[in-house]
Amino acid sequence: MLFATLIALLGAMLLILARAFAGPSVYDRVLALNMFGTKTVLLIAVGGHALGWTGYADIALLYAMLNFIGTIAVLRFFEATASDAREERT
Amino acid sequence: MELPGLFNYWVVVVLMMAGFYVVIEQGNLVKKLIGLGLFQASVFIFYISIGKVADGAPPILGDAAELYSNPLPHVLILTAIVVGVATTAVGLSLIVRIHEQYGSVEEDDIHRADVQADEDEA
Amino acid sequence: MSLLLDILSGLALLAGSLLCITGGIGLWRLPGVFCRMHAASLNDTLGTPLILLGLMLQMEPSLTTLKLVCIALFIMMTNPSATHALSRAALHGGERPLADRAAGAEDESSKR
Amino acid sequence: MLLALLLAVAFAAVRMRDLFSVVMLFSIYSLLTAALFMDLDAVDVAFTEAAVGAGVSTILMLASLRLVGRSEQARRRNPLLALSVVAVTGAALIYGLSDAPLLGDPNAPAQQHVAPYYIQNAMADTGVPNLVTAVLASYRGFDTFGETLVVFTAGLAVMLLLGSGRARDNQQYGSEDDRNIQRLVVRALIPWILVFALYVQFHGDFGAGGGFQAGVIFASAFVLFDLVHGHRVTAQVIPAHWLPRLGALGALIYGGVGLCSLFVGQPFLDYAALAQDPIAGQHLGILLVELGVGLTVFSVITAIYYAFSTREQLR
Repeated sequence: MLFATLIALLGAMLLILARAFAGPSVYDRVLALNMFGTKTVLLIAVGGHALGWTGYADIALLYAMLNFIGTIAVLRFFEATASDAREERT
Repeated sequence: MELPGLFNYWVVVVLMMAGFYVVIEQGNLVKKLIGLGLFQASVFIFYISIGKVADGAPPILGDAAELYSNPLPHVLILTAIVVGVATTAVGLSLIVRIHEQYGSVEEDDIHRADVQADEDEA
Repeated sequence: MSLLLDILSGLALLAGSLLCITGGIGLWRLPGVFCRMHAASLNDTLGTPLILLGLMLQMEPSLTTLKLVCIALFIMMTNPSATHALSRAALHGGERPLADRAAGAEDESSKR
Repeated sequence: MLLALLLAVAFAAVRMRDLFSVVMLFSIYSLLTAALFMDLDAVDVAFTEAAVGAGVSTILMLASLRLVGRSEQARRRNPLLALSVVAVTGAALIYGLSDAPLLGDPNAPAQQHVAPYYIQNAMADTGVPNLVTAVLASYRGFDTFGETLVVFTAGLAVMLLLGSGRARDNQQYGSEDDRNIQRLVVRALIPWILVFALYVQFHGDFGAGGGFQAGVIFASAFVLFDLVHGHRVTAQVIPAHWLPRLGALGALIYGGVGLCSLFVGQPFLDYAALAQDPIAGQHLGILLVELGVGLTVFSVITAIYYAFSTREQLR
């Protein structure tokens, strides 16, 4: 069961990466980044449990936090850049 | 999944060359720094691969494990990552200043502006 | 008792992985940013805690279990708000939902 | 599998022109690297890479993209020369690596030198089960001191180049409405992030973690606060002019611990001199040194972030 979950996660990661490469808009890429982070958290948790790593939960927790910070930062700076560009145009 | 034992190193070389290519070929300074980051990360992976011992446990002493991976590369890379981000920040701030001075972060534009300035002086 | 736990955790893991993979497929196949956001965020928000729940049921209660609970809570809080912020930003940035797109083509000019 | 994904991400990042997307791919790349480090048993390194690569370096790059613009010009130069240089170098490296020991070989030369000594004696010498922390703070303490100073110097350099950040509001974008939900969530989260950072700081002797990682996590909590509340509020919590002082304090704690042992007639940074019992001394020394590292890293990262985020864009 754990390995089936791992395979499902890796498959989802592949699809997300494809979206991140193809993503027509920046928002698609941000979304892919956010989702990829969540999948990495899960991958570390499940893989860590299946392979008996020590201390994997700390790292997964850290990822969950930083992923959120990263997404918010991307959006904030993207908005800033976009509205700067808009001001320039007017 | 058993891969040939040198596979890790090959990937490291390819990644390193990808970073190297960006550094020497692309004109945008920010992109160059990202290439440097790719290069740096490949070196990190190389070190950690060296330190790996098959069937070894992470180097945190416990009762369960007999064999541990080599802690020394881990220490070196741990500090290198943090120093790496600090130096990247210095590089980025230099780029920001260059942008303020020249109005561009493209190598060609900067070069052209320099040549222009030299000619003006002469 | 342990059989029951095994079955429960297997079910949770199965449901979680199904949600994850559908989320991935949805992210790849659906048209339009907002549809994709919908697929990604809903599936993630339920799938992640389910998988973590499955893991928790399999292990002895310990500090690690507590951390997994924290991760699950964290993701349940951050994921929707991140997606909310993202969709707001997309709306500000000029992306239109698909349903609006046909009707919104002409009033786009009047809005700005 | 992870390596193949890594390769794909790297190539896509090389090819893309929109720098925003490149930065995002770089972030994904570093997530993958960290997962790979986990697989190679390097828990502490994965921790650091996660904290630095996924969080701080992405944020810094985005902040500087705000200042320099996000588009990249296409170049007309023929890439053949660069490609051939790269190909030749790569071929030479692969040829050189053909003699390298296989991955995971326990008899490789790198495994024979000092590592067995550390693994055998670290517990008896320092009483710290996490070997990485023991080597980092005790055996190679001098090295780490140097690296802490490098980080501090880099922070000072950024502040000199960009100014240390005046109290200016950098958050006039977006509507109030969507900010409120974020504020609520962030208010609920930040205490836990700080608690987690402290846990990482002081649990580093026993599990993965330590001063470097804790400093980065602490800093990212403040970055998050700044992102949703604006710089003016954050500067009330921790004013910009404190940061260099805090960083210097951290470096001084580290150096001071070294000097203490010097005063009682032991070599620089020999923690055994700090207490009657050498192991207790080692423990105390490692704790203090990690605290110094954590303070320095925290203040430097926060100061760098302030410097980037408050810089005005020049038109």
